[in-house]
Formats: sequence, C-alpha cells, structure tokens
Amino acid sequence: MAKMTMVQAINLALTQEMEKDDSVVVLGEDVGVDGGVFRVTDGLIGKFGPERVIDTPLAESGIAGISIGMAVYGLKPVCEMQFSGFDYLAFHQLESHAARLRWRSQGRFRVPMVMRAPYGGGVRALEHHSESREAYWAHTPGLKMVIPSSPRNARALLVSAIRDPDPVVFYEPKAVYRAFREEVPEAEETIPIGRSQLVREGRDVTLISYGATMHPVLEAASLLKERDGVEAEVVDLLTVSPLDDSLFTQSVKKTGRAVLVHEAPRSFGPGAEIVARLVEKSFLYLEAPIARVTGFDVIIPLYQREREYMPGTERILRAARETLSF
Amino acid sequence: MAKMTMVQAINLALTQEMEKDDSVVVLGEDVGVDGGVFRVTDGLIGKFGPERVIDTPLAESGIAGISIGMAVYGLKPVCEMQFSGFDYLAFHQLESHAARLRWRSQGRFRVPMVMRAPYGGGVRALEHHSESREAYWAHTPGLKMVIPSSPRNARALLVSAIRDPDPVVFYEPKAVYRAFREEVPEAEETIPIGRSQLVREGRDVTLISYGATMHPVLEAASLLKERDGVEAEVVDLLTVSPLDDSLFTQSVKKTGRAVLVHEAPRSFGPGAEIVARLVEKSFLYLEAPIARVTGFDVIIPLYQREREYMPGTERILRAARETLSF
Amino acid sequence: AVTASKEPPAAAPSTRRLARELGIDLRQVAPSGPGGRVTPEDVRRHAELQGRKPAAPSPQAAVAE
Amino acid sequence: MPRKEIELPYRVEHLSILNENGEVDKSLEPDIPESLLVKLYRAMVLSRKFDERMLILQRQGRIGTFAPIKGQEAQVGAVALLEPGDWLVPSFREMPAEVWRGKKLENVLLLYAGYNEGGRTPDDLNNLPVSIPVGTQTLHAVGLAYGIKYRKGKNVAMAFFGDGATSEGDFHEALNFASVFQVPAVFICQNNHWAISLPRARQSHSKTLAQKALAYDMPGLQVDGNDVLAVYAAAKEAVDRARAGGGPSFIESVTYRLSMHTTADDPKKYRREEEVEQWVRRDPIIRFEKYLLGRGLLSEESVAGIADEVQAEIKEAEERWTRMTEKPADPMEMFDHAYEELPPYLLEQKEQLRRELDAKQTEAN
Amino acid sequence: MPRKEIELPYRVEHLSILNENGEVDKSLEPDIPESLLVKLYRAMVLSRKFDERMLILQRQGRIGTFAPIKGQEAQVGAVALLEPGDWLVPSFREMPAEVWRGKKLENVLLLYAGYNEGGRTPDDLNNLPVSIPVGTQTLHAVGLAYGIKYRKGKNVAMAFFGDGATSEGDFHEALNFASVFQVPAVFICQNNHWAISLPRARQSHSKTLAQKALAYDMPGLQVDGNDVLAVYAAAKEAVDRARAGGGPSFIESVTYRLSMHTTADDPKKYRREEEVEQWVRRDPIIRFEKYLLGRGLLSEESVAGIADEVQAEIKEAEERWTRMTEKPADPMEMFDHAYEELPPYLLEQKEQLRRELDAKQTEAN
Ligand SMILES: Cc1ncc(C[n+]2csc(CCOP(=O)(O)OP(=O)(O)O)c2C)c(N)n1
Ligand SMILES: Cc1ncc(C[n+]2csc(CCOP(=O)(O)OP(=O)(O)O)c2C)c(N)n1
Ligand SMILES: [Mg+2]
Ligand SMILES: [Mg+2]
Ligand SMILES: [Mg+2]
Repeated sequence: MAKMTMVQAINLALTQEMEKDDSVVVLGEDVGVDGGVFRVTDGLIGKFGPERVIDTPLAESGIAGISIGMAVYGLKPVCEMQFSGFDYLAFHQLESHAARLRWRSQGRFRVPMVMRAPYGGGVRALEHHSESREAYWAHTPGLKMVIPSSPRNARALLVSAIRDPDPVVFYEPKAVYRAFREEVPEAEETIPIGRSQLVREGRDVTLISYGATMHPVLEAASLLKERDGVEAEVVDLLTVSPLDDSLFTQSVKKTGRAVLVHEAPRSFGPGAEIVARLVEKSFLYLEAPIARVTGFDVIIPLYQREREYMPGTERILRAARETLSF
Repeated sequence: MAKMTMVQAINLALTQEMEKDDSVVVLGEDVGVDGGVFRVTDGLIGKFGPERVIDTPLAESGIAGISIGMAVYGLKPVCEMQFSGFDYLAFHQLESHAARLRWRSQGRFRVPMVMRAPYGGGVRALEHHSESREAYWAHTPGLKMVIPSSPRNARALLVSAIRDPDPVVFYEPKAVYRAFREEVPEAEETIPIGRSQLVREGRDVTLISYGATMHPVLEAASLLKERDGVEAEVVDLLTVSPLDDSLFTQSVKKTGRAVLVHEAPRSFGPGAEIVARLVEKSFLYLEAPIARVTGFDVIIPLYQREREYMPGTERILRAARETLSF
Repeated sequence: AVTASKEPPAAAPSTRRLARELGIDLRQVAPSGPGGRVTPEDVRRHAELQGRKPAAPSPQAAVAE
Repeated sequence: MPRKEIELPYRVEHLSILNENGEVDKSLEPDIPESLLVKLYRAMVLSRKFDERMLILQRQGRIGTFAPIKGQEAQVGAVALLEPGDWLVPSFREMPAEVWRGKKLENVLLLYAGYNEGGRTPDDLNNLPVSIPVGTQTLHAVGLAYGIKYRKGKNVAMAFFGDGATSEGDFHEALNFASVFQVPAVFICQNNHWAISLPRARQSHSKTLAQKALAYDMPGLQVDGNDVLAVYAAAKEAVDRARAGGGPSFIESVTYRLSMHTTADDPKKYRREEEVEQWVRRDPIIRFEKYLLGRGLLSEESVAGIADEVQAEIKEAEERWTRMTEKPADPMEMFDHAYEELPPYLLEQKEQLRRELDAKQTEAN
Repeated sequence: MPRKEIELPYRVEHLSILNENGEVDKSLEPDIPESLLVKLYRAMVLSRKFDERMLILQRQGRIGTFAPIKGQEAQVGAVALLEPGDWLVPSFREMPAEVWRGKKLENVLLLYAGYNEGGRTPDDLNNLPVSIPVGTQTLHAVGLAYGIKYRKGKNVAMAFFGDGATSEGDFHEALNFASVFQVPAVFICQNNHWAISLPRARQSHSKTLAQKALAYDMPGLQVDGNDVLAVYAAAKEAVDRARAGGGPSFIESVTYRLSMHTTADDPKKYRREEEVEQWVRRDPIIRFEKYLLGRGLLSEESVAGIADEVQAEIKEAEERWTRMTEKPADPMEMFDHAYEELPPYLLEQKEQLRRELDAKQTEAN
C-alpha cells in the first residue's frame, strides 16, 4: 500500500498491465519521452521501450484510427487524447469503427482499446482544456464510458478497461489528478465496468455524481449532516455508460429525493438520463422534482469565471435543500 | 400554393433565399452538377452557377471548416453533409469553432452557417445511412439543432435557419423526403427556431416527437381516438435545441401523462432531456411514468431488421396504453 | 386507522399534489392501488374520513380513474 | 544563402505493361505462374458476371443499394500478392478483391439485401469487413501493420480506397503515420476518375494522385489500373518492400468506373457517354483475355468454359442465399455483437423487443 | 508502355537571404522601405520583451499558462505584407503577428489571465482570435479566401500553424480545398522543430515540410524563418500571387522555439541544451540588428532607444491590464455571446446564476 495521487495510480495500472501482458501498448501525443503532459505515462518508455510507448504525430483521428487497427490485430492499445477537448477530431473513428467493428464483422473482430483523456475544469487552463462532454460517448452504442473519481478507483477501473474486450472511453478528472492522495494497494485490484458504488449511506436524499464532482458532492453531504442534520446517500456512478441504474433507483425508492451533479452542460447531458431512469424505475417514490446541478449550457468560460460555472459545494447544497423542502 | 415533397420544399427554400440574398451559397459533396444524392439541390447550379453552388472535394471537416470561414467573412453558407452518419468527421469544426467563434471573439465575429444533413432510417440503406444522433448537436452549447417533419415546416424552418445569425444544424428526415406531398405557399413563410408546435389537441396523454417519427406518432394518436376513445395531444418540437419546453410542460400539466418518441438510441438520447424538463416543470402533475419510445441502444441494424428497431405506430400505441392504464 | 409507516408510500407525483392540497400525510393513507400504491381516490377517501372537504376531482384525475 | 532547389528522395513514375490491345512490354512483364494468370482471369470474369447479376437483382428489388465494380476487376492483381495471414482492408468497391480473398458470394448478397450477417468475413483469412465512411479505413491498415511490425511478423496490410478518399484528412494521417512508423502497409488508391459526380480533376488540383506520396517521402507509383499485369507488378514491388521491412508504399491505380456510383445514382447527370466509351475500349478483362489467348493460356473453348463455370458458381451462390433468406431475419439478432456481454439495460431492451414480437405473434394467431 | 517518370509542375526550393552574421545575399535582398525595416525590428524587439515579461508574470501567478514565442519573432515579416482588409488566421503562437496587426498587449494579458475579454481582436482589422485546436484554423482561412474570391476582392487570408499541425487531417483538407478552388490563401507553417516533445523528424518522415505542397500542385517554398528578410520575400511572393488571382501558396518557415512549449512544459525532458544553443546563435533579432546597423538604419543609440520605448509600452499596457482586472470579472458575462439572442432556457440559467450571486452577496453582507 502506498499513498498515491490519481496520476500515480493510473501510472501504476498502466505499468502493471504492461508488465503482465505484452499486447498492451500506450500511444499518443507526448506520452513517451515526455511522459505525457500530465506525467501520467511518466517512466513507461524507459521500462517498455518506444515500440510499446509510442510518441505519435499530432493527429487525433490518426491515433484513434491506428488504435482500432492495433486492437483488431490483437494488441490492447491504450491511447491518450491530450485533452478531452480534442477528442472530437477522432469522433468518427470511435463512432463509426471502434463501436461497430465487432457488430459489423458479426463477432469476428473485436476492438479492445482504451481511449484515455483528461477532462473537466478547475486547473486554470486555456480554452478547450476544461470541457466535460462525456454524454457524447455515453450516447454512442458500442462504446463504454468510464470516469473514476479517486486514485484507487481510477487504478482499478483502468485495469478493467484495459482488459475489457470492447472499446472503453476513459475520462480522467484532471482536477483530481494531484488534488489528494489515497492508499492504493500494490496488488492487483479491479472494479467491474458498469457497476456504481454507494459511497455514503443516508435516507433523506440521494446525491448522484461521478468524476471530479464527487468531491463537492461529498463535501455537501457532510455539510448537510453537520448543518441541517440531513442524511444524504451518495452514489458514485464510476461508469457513465453502460449506466448502472440499480443502485440509484433503489436509493431513491428509499429517499424519494435526488440531486444529480455533473460539470457537463445541463441540456441533453448525462443527468437527463439519470432523471429518465428514475422516472422509469422509481416513479411512485419520487417526492420532489429531481434537481440537476450542472454546468450551464454555455461554453465553459476561461478560468476567471470558471468557479461560478462549476457545480460547486454551495450550489449542490442549495439544490439539496430545495429538494428536501419541496 | 403547390403540393410538394419535402425535397422540393427544401429546394424552394434554398432557391428563394439564394434569389433574395447573394451571400447565400450552397456547398457539399455532389450538391452541384448532380443536384445532391437526394436531389435536394437539384437545379440550383443552373440558376446560380458553380461559384454559389459548390461541388467540394470529399472531406466533411473541410466542408464544415470552410463554411465557418465563409460565414465569418459574411457569407451565409448552407453546407450539406451527404448523410448525417458522416457528419462526425466534421464534429470538431462544429464544436470547437462554429459554436464558439462568436463567444471567442466577444461578439466580433458570427458564424451564420447552416449544416444540412439527411438523417434517420426507413429507406433500405447501407450502414451509416440511417443514424439519428441529433443529441450530439443538441448537447453542444453554441449550436442550434432543428428537425422538420413535413414539407411545409421544412421550408419555413430552413428559411429561418439560413437567416439565423448563429450556426444551425438542420437534420432532414429522409424517410419523409418523398413520403408525401403538402401544400407549400409560394410566398415567403418562416417558423421561428426554438418554438414547438401543437399539432393535435387532446386531454388524456401528450405525445412528443419531431422529424420522421411525427408520422407514426400522429397515426398512433388517430388510432388511440378510434380504438380507445383516447384524446392524445401531440407536440412537434421542430427545434430540438434550444428546446422549447413551454408547450409540452403545459400540455402535461393538463394530461398528466407523456410519451416521447424518437429514432435515436434511448440512453442519453433527446428524450431524456424532455423527461428531465417535465420533471422540473410539471412534476406535481405527473400521473404516470413518462414513456420513452425510441431506437434501441444498439447500432441500427441493416434494413431487414430496421422495422423492429424503429419506434413505429404499434410500439407508440402500446406505450401510450401502458401509460394511460398505469 | 392506519399507523404512520416508516416506509415511504408509493404514489404518483400528482397524487402527492392532491395530498398536499388537502393537507394530508400520505403515510397515513391506506393504499388500494396496484402494487400497494396510494391512489387519488385513497387520498380523497382519507380526507373524507378525516372530515376534511374533498377537493372536486380534477378533470385529468377523472380520466385516470 | 541562395535560393536553391531541394533534392527529394523520390520521383513519381507511371507503370503500364499490357496495352489496350493486349500487347505486352516484354521488358516489364512480371513473372507470374501460368496457373495464377488463369486464376486471375477467372476471378475477373466472375467479378464482372456477379456484378451484372447483382444489378439485375437490385432492379428486381431483391437486394438494396450496392456499388457496382464494373471496370475495376484488375484489382485482383493486387490481392493476388496477399498470403492468408496478410490483412485486406477494403472500402465498399472491392468485391473482386474480397471474393478473391474468400468472401462468399452469398455473403455479398446478404449484405446488400440488408442482413447484418453479410458482414461476416472468412474465419481463416484476415479481411476486414466493408468500410463505408470514405478514407477512414486507411488508418486501420496502419494499426494492423503496426501490430505486424511489433510482433516481428512478415505479413502486410493492404488498404483500398478511391480517388475521393484522398481528400479526407484520415488518408493524410494514415500515410503520415505509416511513413513515420515505417510499417508494412500498402495503400492502393483505385482512381476510377469519379467520386460520385465529382471528377478526379476537381477532387485534387494535382496532376496525379501518386505524387501525394511525396508529401511523406513514401514511394509512390502510378499504374494503369486496367492492366492486371501492371497492377500485379506494382503491388509486388510494394508488398515485397513491406515484407522486407522497407516500409509503406502508395499506388495510384488508374481505372474507371464503367457503371453507376451506386444503384441509386444516375451518371448521365454528370458525365458524357463518350468518356465512358473511351474507357470501355480499355476494358481490363478484354485485354487480359487477348494476352492469355496470345500466350496460349486460354483458348476459345476455355474462355467459354470459364464463363459457364462462373455462371454456375453465381447461380449456386444465389440459391444458397435464397435459402438463407427464406425465413425472415430474426430481429433479436440486432442485440448480438453489440458488446461481448450485454449490459443490464440492453438485456432489458432485448426483453422488451422479445415481448413485442411475442405479442405480435399472439395477435397474428 | 514503359515505366516512365511523371513531370510535376513544381519543385521545392529553399530561400535564405540574411545569414546568422547579418550578411545579406544582395541578389535576393527584398526592396523594403527603410521605415518598414525599422518598424519590423521594433516589432520583433517588442515581441521578445513582452514574451519575457509574460514569463515573469506567469511565474508570479499573475497570468496562467501561455505559449512563449521566443525565437519566432521574424514571423512579423510575413504579416507586414497584409493590408487592413486582409485576414490573419493565427494559431496560439503568433503573438508577434497579432500585435503587429493591432492586437492590444493588455488583451493578450487578459486572455492568458483567464478573461474571456482577451479574445477581442481589433474592430478595424480582420484578425481571427487565437485558435487552439491544432491545424483546424487552416480551413477557416480557406473559407475566408473563398469569400474574398466570391466577392472579387483583392484581399488575402494568411494562416499560421506549426510543424505539428501538418500532421492533422484538417491541414491536408485545407491545402486541398485551397488549391482546388484556387483561392487567395497563404499558408505559413512555423516549423519550430518541436511539437511539444515531438521533434520535427518524427512528425513527418519527409525531408521537408515544404514538399507537402507538391501533393496539391501548390507552390511550396522553404524559407529561413529566422531571417526576416527571407520571410518577407517569401510572403511577398505568395501574397502577390494570391492578390493577382494566382491561387494559394505554402511556406515552410524554418525557425526554432527557444523557450518552453508552454509554461506548463519542461523542455529539458526531451531536448538537449546544445541544440538550443545552436539556435540561440541563429537568433532572428540579432542578425537583423546587425544588418540594420550595417545599413545605418540603426545606431547604438536608436537600439537602446527602441529598447526603452518598448519597455515603456509594455509597462503601460500592463498598467492598463492591472486596472482592468482590479474588479473581479463579472461572472454573468459567461452568458454573453453564446448566441445573438439568448433562448429561454439560457435566460433561466442566467437568472439562476444571478440569484446565486445575489444570495452570496447577501450572505457576505
Ligand atoms: C466520409 C464519407 N463521406 C461521404 C460518403 C458518401 N459517399 C459514398 S461513396 C462517395 C464517393 C467516393 O468516391 P471515391 O473515394 O472515389 O470511391 P468510389 O466510389 O469512386 O469507388 C461518397 C461521397 C461516405 N460514404 N463517407
Ligand atoms: C487538435 C489538438 N491536439 C492537441 C493539442 C495539444 N497541443 C497544443 S500545442 C501542441 C503541439 C503543437 O505543435 P506545433 O503545431 O508544432 O506548434 P507549436 O506548439 O510548436 O507552435 C499540442 C499537441 C491541441 N491544442 N490541439
Ligand atoms: Mg472514385
Ligand atoms: Mg479529420
Ligand atoms: Mg512546432
């Protein structure tokens, strides 16, 4: 056991999987010699050489497209998009091929690739470096969309993603990258993809989130307890798609109230699907409208205004209280 | 007044806008000499010449990207993606530039472009030719997403889209292209973008849809009346984003029940947002869970299985009855 | 009489609205609907038992019944 | 500090061996076993006849939209170089290449008749399925070739695509990645002069497509794509180079689409009949037949015999296909192959469809 | 039917006029008005000093991440050809070009300090704002140039991008569209040898980037990008050609990024100090200064004077910027410019934010 940042934990997952399985290769812009612009792949090229830790030319569609070919060949490519705000350049490769080749070939070929990308705001970055658009991928049949929230679950989920026989988009909350350390066991640990987690028990209201916003959510849950005596139950989705609705619909049957939190723009965002599932599966138990605490439907502003854009603790608290007092 | 197919009505909109305003130009693959693979732009090159009706090389990002430049210059480009299944290749140009240049330049530049694309199934087509992924665009701040359902509203909406000072993605239901004719006035007609329409009044249940699925929806509404004596109210969104929730939330306050219909995959699809808005704005009036009648969350199958994939009249009827008898 | 149950009662939001309007605690109402659901009728009956003036059934509630 | 020309490592050449009259340039004639020559001829005839048959089936409404290959049969000269472990990465106009590589005719029919099952490619050969988004599959070939190189294999990945595809960004990224990584990939551009209605000259302002290889310091060769000997020779050079670790190559194969773009297309809208006639005279099958007759590898009888044989083969495939499609396709199949394991929400949706179908069944009874 | 070389219309040349010691090739020396020469020098010095100042501000935490331009100041030689109505389409490393074209220093600071307001470009000049997604802006230049041609204007659109950008599909599509439509676009690749940690040699397997123009039958020229005279001469040729209706051109400007990629980058991880030192000796400002001193257009005093002047200019801009940022940015602004008219749901969201801010205000009081 060692206390690690998320960056280190992801690096551990990559290192161990590469040690175990020589079909795992890492590729992307600056992932080799430079160790990635966030140092997530630091040291890998030294351990595994430039054929397995591949510095590619600057072309996202190229990176995704060759990853698909590699995966069909039998490798397990883990490609990096330097920021999620640039993975749109590879959108068609994911939608039209990664997601479809198993189906198109009637099961003859598989695409066991992972596309990693740091996402989300909070790091004083330039335009295009703070986006949260996981809904695009979650709406795409044939893909899986995973977002960890802590060093330990990032490591365990990435191991599962690498071993998954289908393509996984893996968004890493860059605001969490170095925000805190957590014990991460040296020994192998996996979390099944498509399974959410109860991270706090409660009976008054259910808070549902994933990724970077888990932290303000947990803070809000503590404050609700402290200040209002309210017991909030908290669900961490971990996988956005395939969405595990068993836990949160169960929880809302108990609490009757739900608050969803994500940085992504609100309209047609991930939260809407959670509302829809709740309406489908917990309808008769809903005591109040389900609140969505999200980014606004505008381009995320440059960093001077980012705090007001983001669904922070205060906004979550306010929404929970409104829901509770409905 | 003349009875027209949707193809002819769109052609009329283009012709009249081009006659009125020489900043309107049309571009895309095969839109010129060939008149478009669906003949939507037929005859335009003869009337307006190859500088205004531009056959481009085969590159979607190129088409969208130069349209952005043209629009910033002061033209009003109407570009065509041959099928919506190929517009993903231009995704980043729309997301990263069309949607943002007004904002990025603090209002100094505008991008008054329209990106047209035929979408949806039902025409016995090959892979990638039947998709319905309007949610991608609807979730993108800075864009508008419009989908007409009939010749007349297609014409009126396209005129508005061309005149709109902001970028509009305009999906045309190819299953409707030649399915029927409708009176379309010769004289100018517009429908404001961002406004939905009540197309049938009723008090028992609200059916909400847009585009190609408006037709099975209206058929289901008739059958509900005929067979069950049920009065269904029907809302045609016309604009998917900015989503006009005033009409349908009002309607559901009256009916207490709603069925949403779209071809797009269900999860994280457009219907989820409608559910979320209903929960936000009509919560206390809901008498039954809101039903989503949609495509399944798989790649739309080749045409032998397409009928079973699609949200047809029967499936809508069944959902409406379940909702009514909840 | 029904004792207040700890379990939250099942009821559609519209039924909850009716209960709110009548000032009735849904947990006190005996459910008669499918799957143990409290129906608008249950709420009205309960209101009458409590001696409160039942609201005129709304048109949409009439359809639902 | 002058203004001086930069010497580049490659020049662009044009290769042609067999002319329109079946006359061969002896100095360039490739060394191809006689049996292979006849096999190539047979494959081209089969492709032509099958294409013609599909057009009839399409006009009868028995299959849907498809992309005829008439005039482009000499592509088999390129795939003839491939070994079973090699990878074929086709677009949507490589029926001849796919069939050469073991794709069953009935599967071709299934695909165009709207059956997902038509996507199946032979289990024992490395053929990717048909790829429709223009140009995008070129990158898959690079990834496959990377895999080969990584595993120190001797195989190659051969990608096909059209003249239109050279305009797509993915084509550029593929050639760049392939040359940077020096992987065993062979890019074969079927320049059939048209991308639907856009003539080659307006697809690119460049004199040739072959010269695009210069942008990547990659060997680029333009070849008469209706000359199966030249196609073979060009592909052999590229495949040999790739197998020997010499990296990727680009071949522009100049051919012509004699038929419509797809059965939904009317070429009269955009091209002159005279142009087509010119190219009819350059038919790849006729000149190759003349050559083989001249070499005594074919005779009038064997030509007729082959024609009969392929017709029979097509008929049998059609019969198998007809039997395969007698029962309606099982709609439940749409959930197969979405993922290796269906997640719960898809199991629910599958169950929903099952209930719907059962209800329909009950109503019908 | 031989194997024969295809003659191509263009060759690739290298142009260099002013060497590292400030010696000029008289035969190539462009005819530049003396006042313009001094203006170019001053702009280069201003860019250098402003860049250095921004690095300090970044290290003090007063601005966020930015992309230093040190070593690439000779780019002003290209924009010097532009008239007000011409279009500048920059990437994110064209501060010198943008400032030449009227961009206020305080706006540069605002942008990097996280203020949306920094995106503002001068109202009276056609400069697009900074574009970050690599290579994608090249297409906008083509669209702008199309507009110019369509309106029969005499303007040009000049796009800047890096060596890394040449790998992106959009770069390829832009060059292809520009040459097919023969629009007045000038593409200037700032080959600064690095794309973050990837050296130019591994960005493309090609000997030069200039040769990529051959793929489009477009004139391509490689120029010493640290030689402002050569940059000017090359750009003049391209701009003149574009204005005269001669279509697009591609210029590879060979320069060097002397500093880090961005302030978040540590170049020691991937490149040797000796390489950097080599390029320090090729500094574009020093050699130009020598040349101007030699021509008597500068003196020791005027050099010092200019240095003082630009420092004062920077200081004043910084003061204006400081004043502009004294009050915190109004968060409500994030809704401005989303659309020309805010749709109802955005008005609701704006109202929500207003309420939140008011509540916070109340709590604070
Ligand atoms: C990315 C993409 N855009 C558009 C289309 C529609 N489309 C299908 S084939 C075709 C023309 C292809 O031309 P070319 O590459 O020359 O191949 P050919 O059809 O001549 O074999 C077009 C535009 C497509 N399939 N994919
Ligand atoms: C599409 C895209 N991918 C990745 C990035 C991240 N990124 C920013 S700059 C850069 C390198 C750019 O290299 P080059 O084009 O040579 O320009 P330079 O930075 O050297 O000026 C990268 C990878 C980006 N901004 N856009
Ligand atoms: Mg073609
Ligand atoms: Mg691209
Ligand atoms: Mg660079």
